[in-house]
Amino acid sequence: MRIGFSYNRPMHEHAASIQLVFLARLRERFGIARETYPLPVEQASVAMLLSQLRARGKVFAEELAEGRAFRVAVNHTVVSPDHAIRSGDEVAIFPPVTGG
Amino acid sequence: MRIGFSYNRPMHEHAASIQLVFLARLRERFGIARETYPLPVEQASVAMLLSQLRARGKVFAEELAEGRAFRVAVNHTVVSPDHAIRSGDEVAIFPPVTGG
Amino acid sequence: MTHFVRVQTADFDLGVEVATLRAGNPGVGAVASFIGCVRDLNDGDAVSGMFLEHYPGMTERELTQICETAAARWSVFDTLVVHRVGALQPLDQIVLVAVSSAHRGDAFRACEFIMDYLKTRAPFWKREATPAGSRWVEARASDDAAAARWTDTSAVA
Amino acid sequence: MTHFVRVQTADFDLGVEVATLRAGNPGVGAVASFIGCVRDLNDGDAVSGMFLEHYPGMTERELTQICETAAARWSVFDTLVVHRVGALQPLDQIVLVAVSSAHRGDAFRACEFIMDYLKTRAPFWKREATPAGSRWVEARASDDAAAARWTDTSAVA
Repeated sequence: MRIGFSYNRPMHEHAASIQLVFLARLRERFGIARETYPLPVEQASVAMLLSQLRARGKVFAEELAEGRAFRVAVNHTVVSPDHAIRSGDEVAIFPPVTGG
Repeated sequence: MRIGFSYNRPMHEHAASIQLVFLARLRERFGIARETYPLPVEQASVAMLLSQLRARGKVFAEELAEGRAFRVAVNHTVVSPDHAIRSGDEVAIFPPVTGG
Repeated sequence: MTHFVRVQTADFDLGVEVATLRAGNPGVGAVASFIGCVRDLNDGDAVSGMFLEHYPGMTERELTQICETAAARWSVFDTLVVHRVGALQPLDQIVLVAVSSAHRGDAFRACEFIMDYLKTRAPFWKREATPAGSRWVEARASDDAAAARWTDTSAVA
Repeated sequence: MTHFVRVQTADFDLGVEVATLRAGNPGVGAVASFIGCVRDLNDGDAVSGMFLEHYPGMTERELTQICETAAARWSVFDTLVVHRVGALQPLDQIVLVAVSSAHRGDAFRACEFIMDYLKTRAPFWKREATPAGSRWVEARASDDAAAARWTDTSAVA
């Protein structure tokens, strides 16, 4: 799997990146709905990404603090913090859902 | 209660009677939908009534045999065999219900 | 709180009935509803049609009591039961039960309770037409079991 | 078996939706359905309106998976979920869940399961307007408890 992935990736793609999506209250508080975000390492985990986002400052650190109730979905599926993120993934962060 | 009941009953009403109602399969098998039926004693029980009806012959004896699944409602309420029947009551006998 | 109970030969419109049930009550957050339909198969035999008989007077009284029992047990606004009688064919609607409530748990519970009790207590009888002739539908033990669940407090919230 | 899932701003007609769901299938004996409506009161405050946001793409995927899970667990024909988004007012319909089945027990169970899971898993968020201003609705512990019931095999038939 790993070898195939590297092989298929174009040589010129130096900056691996993901799509970050913030929804509902998090979108409002961060003032961001969607952004292209550079992946720090080849296979970052969700936990690593969250740690980087917290470093952005007060509102990120507050909303994404450990123990706060938010969810992370990668490519439309809710995942746990150890989930590996790959270039091209859509990573959404959102509050507990309140539909229905 | 008992005294009031006797007092209020007209003197000329020698034959106390009830309305008998047969429904669904029982109506079909007996060939009777509704009949006026003389009450044998002042306060007959449902059990006494059923016993009298069984004496009418084969199809009554068969359908109303002990252990057969049928219900008796007096004035639109399902009752047990020891329920007392009074003149003017509507007594319905029917199979287990199958609506819905 | 109102319990609407109707026995009729005419068909009914689920959307209209439910809209009427909750009309003008902004406290209603949930409506659970159920419709029963005529299947073309019963007890392994093809069914080409059926005739539904009832006991006028007792039917309405029994249905109202079932709804009152449900409303005493769960927090609901209004209940509705519409049951058809007469000649029906496969795909026809037979019965509608709808319950409005503030919250969904009460609405679901009361709606299913009313259906289960209706099945075992309301005086309706079905005669169905099969290739072998017409026959009265037999009562089902599974319906008695479904109704009995509601008296087993360990099994039902 | 088909799972129909729609997210839309437009209102829906319960009667039309359920009729479409069971159209032409004479094996359907039961359709359980549920609608959720906007209440004029929530958490003790008057609500004058709300805005429903969702996560396009994930919403449809999640709703379909919930229906598939229900269909794997109970014997059902088809399932339908319609969920509205955008601006809604008290008395407006929010969500419709309908399940067709041969028998009522499966239809009721699957319908309530889908609603409970939708409440805790489908990516919708409500912002409601109250006299004190607009606020995001908080998730409820009671909804988590309702969804958790379905994994406790001792409590649910």
